[in-house]
Amino acid sequence: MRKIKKVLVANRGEIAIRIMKTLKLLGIGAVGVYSEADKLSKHISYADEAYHIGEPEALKSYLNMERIIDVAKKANCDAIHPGYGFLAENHIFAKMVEDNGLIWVGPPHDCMRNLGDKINSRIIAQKANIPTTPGGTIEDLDKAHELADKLGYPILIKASAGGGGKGMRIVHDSKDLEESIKIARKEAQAAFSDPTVYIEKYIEDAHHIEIQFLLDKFGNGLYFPERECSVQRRYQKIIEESPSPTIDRHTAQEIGQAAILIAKTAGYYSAGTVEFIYDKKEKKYYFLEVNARIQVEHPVTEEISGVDLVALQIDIAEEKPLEISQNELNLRINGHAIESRIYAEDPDNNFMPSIGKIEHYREPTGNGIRVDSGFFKGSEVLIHYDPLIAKLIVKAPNRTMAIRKMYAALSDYHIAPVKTIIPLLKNIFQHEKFVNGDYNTRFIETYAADLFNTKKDSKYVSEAIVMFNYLKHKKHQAEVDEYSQSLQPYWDTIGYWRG
Amino acid sequence: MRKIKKVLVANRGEIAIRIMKTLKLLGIGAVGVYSEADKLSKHISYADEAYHIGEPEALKSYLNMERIIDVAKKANCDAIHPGYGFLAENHIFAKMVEDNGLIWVGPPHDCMRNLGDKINSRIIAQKANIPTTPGGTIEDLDKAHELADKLGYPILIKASAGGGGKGMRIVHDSKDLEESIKIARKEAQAAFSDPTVYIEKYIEDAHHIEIQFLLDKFGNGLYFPERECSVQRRYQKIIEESPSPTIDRHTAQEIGQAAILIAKTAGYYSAGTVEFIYDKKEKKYYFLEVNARIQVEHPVTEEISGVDLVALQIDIAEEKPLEISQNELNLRINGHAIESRIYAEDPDNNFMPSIGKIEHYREPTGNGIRVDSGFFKGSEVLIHYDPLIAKLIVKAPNRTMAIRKMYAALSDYHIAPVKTIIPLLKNIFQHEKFVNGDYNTRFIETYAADLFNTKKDSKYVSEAIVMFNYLKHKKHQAEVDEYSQSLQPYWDTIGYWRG
Amino acid sequence: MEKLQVNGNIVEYEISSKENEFTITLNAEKNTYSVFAYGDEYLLFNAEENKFQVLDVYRDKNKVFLWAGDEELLVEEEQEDISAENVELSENIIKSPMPGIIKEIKFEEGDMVKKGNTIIVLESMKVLNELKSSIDGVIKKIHVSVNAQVGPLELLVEIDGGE
Amino acid sequence: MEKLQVNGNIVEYEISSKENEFTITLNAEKNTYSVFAYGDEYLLFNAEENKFQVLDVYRDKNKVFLWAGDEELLVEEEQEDISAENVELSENIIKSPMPGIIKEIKFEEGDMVKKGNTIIVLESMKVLNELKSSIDGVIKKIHVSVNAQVGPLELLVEIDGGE
Repeated sequence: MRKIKKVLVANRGEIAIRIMKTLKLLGIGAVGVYSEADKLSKHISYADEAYHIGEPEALKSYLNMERIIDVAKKANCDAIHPGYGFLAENHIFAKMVEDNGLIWVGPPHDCMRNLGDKINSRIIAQKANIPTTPGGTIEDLDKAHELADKLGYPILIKASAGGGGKGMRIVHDSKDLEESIKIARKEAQAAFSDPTVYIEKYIEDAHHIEIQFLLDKFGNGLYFPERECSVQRRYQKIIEESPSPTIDRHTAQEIGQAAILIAKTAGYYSAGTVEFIYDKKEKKYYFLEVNARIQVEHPVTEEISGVDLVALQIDIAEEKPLEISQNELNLRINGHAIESRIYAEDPDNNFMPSIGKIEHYREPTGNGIRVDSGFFKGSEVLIHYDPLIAKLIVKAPNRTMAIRKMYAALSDYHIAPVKTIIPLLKNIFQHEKFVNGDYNTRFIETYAADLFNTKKDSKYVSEAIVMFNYLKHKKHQAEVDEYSQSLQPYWDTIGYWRG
Repeated sequence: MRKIKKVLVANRGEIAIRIMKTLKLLGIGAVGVYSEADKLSKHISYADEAYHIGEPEALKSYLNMERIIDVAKKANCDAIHPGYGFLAENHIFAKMVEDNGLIWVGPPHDCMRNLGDKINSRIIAQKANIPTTPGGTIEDLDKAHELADKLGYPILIKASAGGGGKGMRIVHDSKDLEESIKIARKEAQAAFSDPTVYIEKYIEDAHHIEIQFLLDKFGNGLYFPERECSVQRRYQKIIEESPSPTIDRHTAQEIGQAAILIAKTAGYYSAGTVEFIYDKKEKKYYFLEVNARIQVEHPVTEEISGVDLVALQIDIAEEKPLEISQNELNLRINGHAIESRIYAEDPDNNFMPSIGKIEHYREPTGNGIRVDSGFFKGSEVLIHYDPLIAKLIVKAPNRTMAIRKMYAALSDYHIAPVKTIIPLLKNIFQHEKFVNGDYNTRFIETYAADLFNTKKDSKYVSEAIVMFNYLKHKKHQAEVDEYSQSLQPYWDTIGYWRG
Repeated sequence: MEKLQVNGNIVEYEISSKENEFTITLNAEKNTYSVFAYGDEYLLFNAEENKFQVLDVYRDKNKVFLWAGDEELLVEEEQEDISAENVELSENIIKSPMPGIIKEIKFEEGDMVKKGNTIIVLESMKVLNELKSSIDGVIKKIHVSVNAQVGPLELLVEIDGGE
Repeated sequence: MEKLQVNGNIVEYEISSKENEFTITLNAEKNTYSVFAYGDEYLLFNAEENKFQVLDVYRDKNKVFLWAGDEELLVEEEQEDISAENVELSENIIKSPMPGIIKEIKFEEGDMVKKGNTIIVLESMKVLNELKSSIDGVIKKIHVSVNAQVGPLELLVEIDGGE
């Protein structure tokens, strides 16, 4: 065992805040970093100390490995927590951290290297006798055509170093294969500095099911109830829920045990997630990849289990053993949790990112409503980073109540003038298919007609017009008031202001 | 089984809101009521419909039984939920509700009558072989002196119809006995329309331990882990936590089973709480009273168990059986929860209520932080009602983390210019004795010197002065800006405002 | 009659007010609302029907965003619809659909292109977006170079349709 | 030197400013802070020490309430201490310590009372409060009657101490 006293959080936005909050609860010092563009961003106020690390461009700040390690040493940190994104799955950085005598709050770097390569991680899963999706590597274009033909179109091209849909392409026709591989390679290069891509069978009734797990350094493992993350746009999740409405408890247990097996085979410790594709028609699951980091959607698991995953990451990094058994964990699970990702994107305009200043910002509050946010009134949605404003998580005794709570909470989430996907999310939580738990990864495209551009008649037209006129009046009145007030400036009677 | 479709919530403030929120999650209509003074109070916006029921004085509005039942019938409600306080434990009202063909969301009225009388409830507990505190009724002054002398001073005088410290007096000397009985009788009459008081032994190292329980109409019962509510001022709780740091798990189970036994003996159904006094020195517990209602501090139990107690009250009122077993409940309990009551009182001035308008109001937010509040910016703390602004509840994996989370949340709770007990609460959560779980019902008086009027040197004097000067400057600047803006009123160019 | 756009639809109404009381006639229906400050929001009370509605608002110049119940509404002063004249233009030009960085320009000025050809690859928030030609034609002018950072709706490429 | 009261203590300081930058000298220590809007709060950045502090504020006339870290501060323009002259008076009168309703008046004008005698029972928020005499004396004047509603710090009873 070793004691961590001060942690540098090498991230920004909601995840930096979420990590720092737990550090405070543990009595551990939190050191923040920020780019030039983040000088006034929300996360720095949660740090005990914060350091400027470079230009807005991520490469020159949040991806600047040397600079971050320098800051960690200068600030006398004994550990680095990478959050998700940026350097979180960079095994070179993880090694560099340890070579500099700092603790890496995450899995072993060699394990990260092996799992980070998707092709390699498939081999690890196969070694553990866990099924992987049919597919293979791309040696040359002819072989790629051969493999794609054998699997049958549509097929998927995926980045070997990838994640989050970056570098992923769906190909419907062999004539598009070459161009798609090219684009995917470029995207992969841009996002992960590694152009390797591979081909996978595309499953029609596919469900994205994933298992959060924990492994300590003594071989004790815990798997949590599955999260279903099938509601996606641009191959990126926007809604996650746990438990899944798709699979039964027996399958959940089977997949959970498979996850632990894969992680152990890979020599993993810390928190991680194994992603699976579940073919509902065939009732089969396939290993997809391991996310060797804390995930965006980890709060869903926290809400139904009562654990603090970041605190447990710290425990494991401090070489403490896990304290509860799988059976104890299973029995304490209760209720249903859902997460909505609040992206600054215009859902009615092909999810075009909506850049700019948030002038009006009001978060929902209440029992069982959790908002993990990196923004407040006056924050700028910046071009340089992910347009995730916040994660809205609800917990309720059952799925029906959770969906209603989510719908009410989304209605109470007021953001302007930046556009967000809240209107789309509200439509989803009112959609019969979603409410019935009958959705797969193609949900959004299948029901696009119901979900987008659905302007209903308003119930509040009179009220809205009255309010518009009232505000006009008030504005006018305020000017009159301010004017008369300025004639007798109570506050400034002493008038000693020096410019 | 019967289905409830629309509920009148016969209450105001945070508890009315909390109940209405659950009704919405259950798809049940919520009808609100409000007094003249509450026309613009927060709770009405959570109702689907709201009705004016009379003058500010509670007797003419929230205690106006006929009026409330009239509204319920007019609005086509099929049930009434009383919350806590006001009519919640009024068995006459409960009967009137049922006589009018409405469902009472609470225990049977005859059971309420029996338990509402504290003297009678002691007899019920004794019948169930549960120990009660030594003491007895007051037949005449001589007998009272005799009994008090036998028990030994100090003794307690308590209202038989009472609760919440009203009508309760501690008597240290026999010369004060007569006057104290007189005062207590008056207070009891004022608060409960019943002047009956009785005498109880005063326990020195006393802990207030209580058990939340549920009983359905089929005899199925559940008890929850104990709440410790020993931190009190004026005999009223200000902090509650669960589990208690005072008793061990074996005792908790014993007291839990005792609670169920008493409730069953009384013929109870719905949610309720059995209060006990735990004598730490003697390791003995004594039955105190049954609270035949939902309690202020019920969220503490919800947070560690994941249940929604109001939803379960509705289930029971709908004649559904409880769905989980005691064993399942025991195994799902996890973590630690604490509640702080945010009263509008000046702790440094003998808890004088602080009446007036809340001009600045900022609630803490975050994972595991729950604020059940009846107020917002612009709300008035009114003389007519309880000065409870809100309840701040935190949940964390363990007690240490929960205390730290509470301290941070209290620091983030900003209310002005109305005074609150937040400064006192912060001192408590930093007090070594509280942090070590070493406190009893006399905690606040014992450590008054540490807890009150403790002005520490500020770390932020420079920053505060800079801010003061900045605001002065800004005010001045705003006036100049508004003035120049009023010369070119962009918004009002059309100028068609009609007064 | 006065006019406003509510959620893009033009609404005609009559309104009069006295202090905080507003009487509005809309679709031949007359309602009176009292407006009160309510926390950071507003409460509109319709005494006649004993109905109230809480509204959160944000005013951005001559637009007002409102949130009421489960709805978000946009109220604007009536505006000329200027989109019509842009329709034709959009055929011949490629604008940036969002801010980003030009990662690749696949043609040069003078090159012939077909409808559907990818002309520009724009990276925004780490995703590569292919901007395609919507007509057959010849590249007339390229206004950007590789690695240039562009704002939203910036003119990137002009294509001569040959008409 | 300028003066302010911070948490009741008088503080002397010097300050100068340029745009949003403030230089303050306090106890011979000089610090420069830049002030930024930060959500609904403010952020003060001390570039020299690379330290920042978030402050929430509320201004009530010439008082400012501030919240910084785990502290709540009150900054006021320096005021004359007027409490001294009230001390003596308070001996001879009973004021309502809080708003409430007079439930009982135990004496009449002209009655002799002893220090510690309960004179008035005031009900506030359902709790009965006994207001006692702090001197021996004679009830000079009773300003209220039973069931009267009184505000905070209203004069209820005058007692003649006999000096």
